[in-house]
Amino acid sequence: MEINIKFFGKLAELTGENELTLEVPDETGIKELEGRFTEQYATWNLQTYLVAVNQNITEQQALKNGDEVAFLPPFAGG
Amino acid sequence: MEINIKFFGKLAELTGENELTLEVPDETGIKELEGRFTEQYATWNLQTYLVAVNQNITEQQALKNGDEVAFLPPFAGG
Amino acid sequence: MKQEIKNHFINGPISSDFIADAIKKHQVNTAIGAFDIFLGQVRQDEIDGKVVTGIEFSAYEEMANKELIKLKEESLEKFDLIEAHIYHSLGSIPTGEVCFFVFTSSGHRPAAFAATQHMVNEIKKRVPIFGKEMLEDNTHEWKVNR
Amino acid sequence: MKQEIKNHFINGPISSDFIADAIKKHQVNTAIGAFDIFLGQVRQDEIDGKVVTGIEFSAYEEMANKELIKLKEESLEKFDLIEAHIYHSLGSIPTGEVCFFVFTSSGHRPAAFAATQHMVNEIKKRVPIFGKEMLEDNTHEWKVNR
Repeated sequence: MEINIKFFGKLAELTGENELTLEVPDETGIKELEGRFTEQYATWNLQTYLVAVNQNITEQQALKNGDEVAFLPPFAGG
Repeated sequence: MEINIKFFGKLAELTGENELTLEVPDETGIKELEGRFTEQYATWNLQTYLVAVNQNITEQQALKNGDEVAFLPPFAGG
Repeated sequence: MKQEIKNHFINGPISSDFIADAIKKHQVNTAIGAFDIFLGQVRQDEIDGKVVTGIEFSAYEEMANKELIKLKEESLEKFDLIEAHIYHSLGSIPTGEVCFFVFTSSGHRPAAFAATQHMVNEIKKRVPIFGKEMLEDNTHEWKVNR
Repeated sequence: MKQEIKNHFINGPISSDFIADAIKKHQVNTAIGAFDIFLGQVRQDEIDGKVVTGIEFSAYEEMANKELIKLKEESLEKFDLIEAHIYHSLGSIPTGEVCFFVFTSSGHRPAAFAATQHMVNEIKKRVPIFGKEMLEDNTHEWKVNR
């Protein structure tokens, strides 16, 4: 299935990407994406972030085809 | 002695005066002024007000020559 | 940055340009992180079924100015403020116009929030300003803060 | 008078003219007696002895706009508000410039005061806006709301 990934702020800086589209196995969840990023990007596992799926913050793990998964570092608005 | 009287808001309307200078006996206090206004102005004794002497709100009665005595109806600023 | 403005009174309504200028003028201080601005506007209330068309404000100006300076100094001391300003209209203010403007700034937001509220509440209680509510039938009522 | 502005973001600093226009535009409602306006300004802080020269803001805009609309609707319901507006800057905002503007109006002052504070606090917690603090030596730090 296809997952759209978004990185913001410090995580966009760390990965060098704002957006990625990944083709992943059907059973892939948030944990599998995090495992992949930990291997791919140095210091990923030291980062603090929330995860939003389709623009809602969630702790749910499962993903489905076409989901938009955003990794959100600490907020700094205001 | 000479006392400068100021009326504001509803009291200026009631008395028809913003300012008065009164020549009064030396022992005159706030109470004597109020007695005088009660006789002079209909409904004076029904009014709610604070008294300021030389621009400070006070409950003190005594006055001295040259004092500025203001009669202040309820505040409406803001 | 403690700035003393002796005359807090403005004849007629307070314009949005006046408010914008006040913001612009005080923005230069780079220690400021937060502004809180309160505006009081003349409401088209009904009194005994009659519509209010405006308020005519008057004040015991010398005493009011002293009291406002005291209140600003108190507030600058009590809260962690950088600046504090107060303006009030005198004369006839039609409904829908701003008659009261309180402006505070601070490094962080809690001080500005707390100080603006404190100043607005205290002005209503402590400062000799009087208001005649003008009604549609050309009668009036004297306004009383509660 | 519930008015939905879908785009809460402004590129660059929020000018005092923009703020004045917002006041002017919303003043026409004669049920309004009180406005409370919060402005957030970029502070010239020091981080590890280095002076902050500005903040570069970015946002997850689609999610942030949804969250801001939800927050306004919640606030209009929870408080006795007439209007509520929120604007935030994106891009590079130098110190001494306004980057955040929250504006509420109500019949009487307690609602506007309470709602503006609530909205400011919630935005800091709930809305995905990110800030890079630019330092004088051209390094940067990622800002974190506490």
